Amino acid sequence: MKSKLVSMAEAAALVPSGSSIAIGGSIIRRSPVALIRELIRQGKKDFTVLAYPAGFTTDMLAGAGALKRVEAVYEGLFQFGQSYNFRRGVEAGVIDIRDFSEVAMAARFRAAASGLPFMPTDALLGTGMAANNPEQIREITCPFTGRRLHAVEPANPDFTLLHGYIGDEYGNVQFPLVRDADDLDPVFAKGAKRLIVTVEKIVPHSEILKNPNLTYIPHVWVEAIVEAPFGAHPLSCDGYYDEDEEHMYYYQACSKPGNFAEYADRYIYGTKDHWDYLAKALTPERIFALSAR
Amino acid sequence: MKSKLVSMAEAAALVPSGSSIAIGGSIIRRSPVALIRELIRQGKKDFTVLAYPAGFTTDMLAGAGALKRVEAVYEGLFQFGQSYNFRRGVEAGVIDIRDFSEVAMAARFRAAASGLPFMPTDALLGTGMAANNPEQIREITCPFTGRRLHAVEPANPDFTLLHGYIGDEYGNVQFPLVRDADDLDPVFAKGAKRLIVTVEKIVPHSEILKNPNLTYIPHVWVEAIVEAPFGAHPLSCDGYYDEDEEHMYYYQACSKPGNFAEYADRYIYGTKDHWDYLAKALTPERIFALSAR
Amino acid sequence: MAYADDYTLNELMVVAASRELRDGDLIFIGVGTAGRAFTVAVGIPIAAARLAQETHAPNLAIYWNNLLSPDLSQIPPRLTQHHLTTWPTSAQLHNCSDKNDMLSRRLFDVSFDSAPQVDRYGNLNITAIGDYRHPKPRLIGCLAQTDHFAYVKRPIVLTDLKKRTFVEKVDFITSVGHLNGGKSREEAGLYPGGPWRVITDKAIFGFNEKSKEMEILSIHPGVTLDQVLAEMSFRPLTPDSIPSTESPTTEQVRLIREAIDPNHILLVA
Amino acid sequence: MAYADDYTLNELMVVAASRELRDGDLIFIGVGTAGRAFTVAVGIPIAAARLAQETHAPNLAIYWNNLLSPDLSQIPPRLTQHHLTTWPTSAQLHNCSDKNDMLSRRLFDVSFDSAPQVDRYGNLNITAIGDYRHPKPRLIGCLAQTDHFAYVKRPIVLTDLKKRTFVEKVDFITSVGHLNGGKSREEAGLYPGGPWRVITDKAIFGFNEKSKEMEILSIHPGVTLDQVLAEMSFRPLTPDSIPSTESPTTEQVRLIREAIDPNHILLVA
Repeated sequence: MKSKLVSMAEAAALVPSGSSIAIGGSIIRRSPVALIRELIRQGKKDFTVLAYPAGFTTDMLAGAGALKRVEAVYEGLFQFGQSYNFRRGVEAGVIDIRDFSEVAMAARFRAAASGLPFMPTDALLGTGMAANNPEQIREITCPFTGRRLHAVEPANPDFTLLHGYIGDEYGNVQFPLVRDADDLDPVFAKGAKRLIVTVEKIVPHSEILKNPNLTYIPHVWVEAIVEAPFGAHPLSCDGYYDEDEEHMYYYQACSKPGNFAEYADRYIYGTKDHWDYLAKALTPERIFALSAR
Repeated sequence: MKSKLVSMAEAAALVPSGSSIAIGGSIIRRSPVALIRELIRQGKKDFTVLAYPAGFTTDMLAGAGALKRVEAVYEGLFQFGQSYNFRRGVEAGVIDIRDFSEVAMAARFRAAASGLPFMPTDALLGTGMAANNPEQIREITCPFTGRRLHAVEPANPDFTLLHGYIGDEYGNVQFPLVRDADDLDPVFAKGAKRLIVTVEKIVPHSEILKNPNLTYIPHVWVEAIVEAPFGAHPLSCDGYYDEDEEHMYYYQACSKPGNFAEYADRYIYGTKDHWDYLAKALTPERIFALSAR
Repeated sequence: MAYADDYTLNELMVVAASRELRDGDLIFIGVGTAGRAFTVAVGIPIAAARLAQETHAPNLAIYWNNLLSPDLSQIPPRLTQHHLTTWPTSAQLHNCSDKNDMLSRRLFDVSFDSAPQVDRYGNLNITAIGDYRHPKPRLIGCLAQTDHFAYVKRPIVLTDLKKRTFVEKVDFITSVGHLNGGKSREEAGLYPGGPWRVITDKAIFGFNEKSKEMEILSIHPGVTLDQVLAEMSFRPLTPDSIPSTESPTTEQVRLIREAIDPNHILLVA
Repeated sequence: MAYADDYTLNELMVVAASRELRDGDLIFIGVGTAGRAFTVAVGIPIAAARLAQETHAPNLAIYWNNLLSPDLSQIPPRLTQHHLTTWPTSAQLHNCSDKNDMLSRRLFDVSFDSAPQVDRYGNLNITAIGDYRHPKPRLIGCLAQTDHFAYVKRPIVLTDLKKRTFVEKVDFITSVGHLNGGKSREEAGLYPGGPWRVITDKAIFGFNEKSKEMEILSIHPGVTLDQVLAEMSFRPLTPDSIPSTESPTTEQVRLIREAIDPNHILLVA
């Protein structure tokens, strides 16, 4: 097996401006935040984001003016409120949006994961989403029952960016047994064209061999893997650490009135890499306070 | 939560002759063998079996003259050879057969699990399976790409019969962490209309609460649960016990020349219930020899 | 059975919601943000489900935040990630396909939904106000609320009555209710069903069996019909005689205060 | 690099198969029953994959029996259930959807297949001999062999040469090879590709680029063309000059005997 371990900067360099990217995790959990920060640091832009529920990472890209389009089931920051940077972009007509329900968006990712050119669904009948998106949602008829259905287009992003728990240098990534939802990360991974994974910890391959049933991303799907402790911060990583409420309130205090630049200068452009970010965003005391115990 | 714990006889009594039944597990692993034995003991017949790879249980039903039709990807007994009772039935035109590839059969069960009236697939283009089964396999065209595809009908059996590891009286069934493939058991369960599960061991609900990530069959999907230690014998139950080679060789020695009745008299009709079967088929020494250690 | 004299509006809403739940129901509870939105989307539904379990529906189960049948006698002290991850539950549906499939297979009996726009026929909008391509404001998207109305047997809308919420016609159909009334829902290809009840802070509504228009079922004690109509941009069907919403009993109030939400985790605003 | 004088037919087949494997390949190995069928379906392919890993293809990985990238330096002493369950591996693909999706997404580079009927265009039959509705005999079904030929980039047929196996036209198409030759495969809607090599105990075959008929690529040392043709019910394309299959090297034989299959788990018959 070949080592796929690279630095955060090398991983981000793989993703050109203008790419469509699927971002894993969910709203404020287990998204590859450090990798998104590095994309912004490198000045990448014009992204189309595909997500299940989008959240913090999508809003950061919007704040940085790097977001062209979103296809997802939700955009917001859950208990921290609205996704203000994103909202402003949509309201100004700068960000294109394609809305899907959870069943329908999951069907799109399943189609991609199975290599199918469409997936049937009856979730969107009669909705505004279908009415506004004839490009990706088309009416079909069931050949067995005659029922009216929609075909939805597969979600086939150029890159898939995930944050995970532990992995080896070859790209085998494992779950902890005690965890919250996997969201669609396993489906995203399975359907990925080019998959980049950041993980909390790189472990020896021998550790992976001990619990092969916990491997949800086998090495053969992976192009690059990056070690990034607290790589989802300020979001949570279930089983590892909680969301950083103080940091999120500061983010919203900047974003709500349109001062994302203040946040970005401090935590993105003002930090040279992930380690520098952690040094500026966390103290040892804070790390212990957030850690799951 | 309501207790769904019943005896093997009560569980089998739920399933009328003529039913279509999905049988879980795979060839010689983790099938609900004790439950199938009880169906035969109760004189039930005219079953349509849906399986992923069919195996021992399907062959027993064929031997007992209780099998009308099979829809599956394989029929045989792996290293123990052919599925002789089944074969004779098909060759005589007594058993109807619908062949599907693994990708196509899995698509049928996925359609059922998602409540969809069909699933698209390109696995069967040009095959004899498609040519011989216009009822369940129909040509369609992708509305996005114009590609030729097939629609396959969902697999919607009347009953779904699974064997599992541990469960509580409410029907929550869990995996062990170290295990082989789940086959399609989780998909079968999710798509079941009426689901009966036999398990190696009934545990207190408090045990289930400790590892909710290992619950692959939540109680809300289950109609009845039965405790059946060595319930897959003479097949293996991964993580619990190995296949019983001696027993399988005896089964084949009877079945190959058409003497299934000898086997059945000894181990099915000649045993009054699962405990009686275990007493006749296993000794303590044999139980320890087969147990996974 | 004695009715309580002393109860809060939230307690009344919990009891009203609880009365709509039946033994054996499987209930989908969505996610809420914070403050009142959390209480309406999460707090009241969870309390109602627990109250139903403690009274008339012992075999009722909920799905919330990827937890299927969490032990509602062990509601955690806070709802941060780690408390959710470790909440004792029958199943952690970590594979989101399971939840989606359970929805589209129609395994859920009841869902609770709230929305910034609800119209006469119970269609919901949580996606965009105004022009979809240039909205003001853009809202949160769809989540599973579309799927609830497509598949769940008895969706319940739980939201406060406000003139800008209860509109004649939603700007965007996120969730298909009774569409344009009559048989229009089925004609659009959807399963029969659609929204079942609308529980608000002032009144409870159903939908007319034939026309599918929203109609008042009861008005909360102390609230007048005029106060209800003042908070609606359309006039719902109004029967000649409108009953008063049944008050909570002393036992129901006691259960909510002492057993279900003693630490004020659920009914926060 | 010295060629070995002393090698078995199975070792020759292992080496021949190994030479078809490339670095980085992901290889699907099927299941076999027992005896010769096991050796052909499982033993030779696994040994070939391991040999390739040890020589020219260190980054090759296999999928076998739900194991993705099992550690081939730790082949268990027996292949009963418990040994398979506990074989050290990068991933236990317990969710069979993962394997099926990897197939239909075309992630596999090579598959190994064997069949009781193979025809001129490389179509396979493992389903039924004779009339499909009244077969004699009924065979085992389809397994994933249909999917291999539909999706895998370079399927390899590995089976012994026998007159009743190599037939002009299969009785039933379980796996679509080059169908009726020429462009007929693509015209039926399948991906380009189809069977790549046929490795037998007497010769190795490919398929003519244009007509897609089976053609002899090499004949094993000590075997004559007549002996090959005597075991086939159709006449394959036969170049004027047919090379001899390259013999195993002493190092390859040593690796097979000492490192790969010292306990005769793989090459059993």
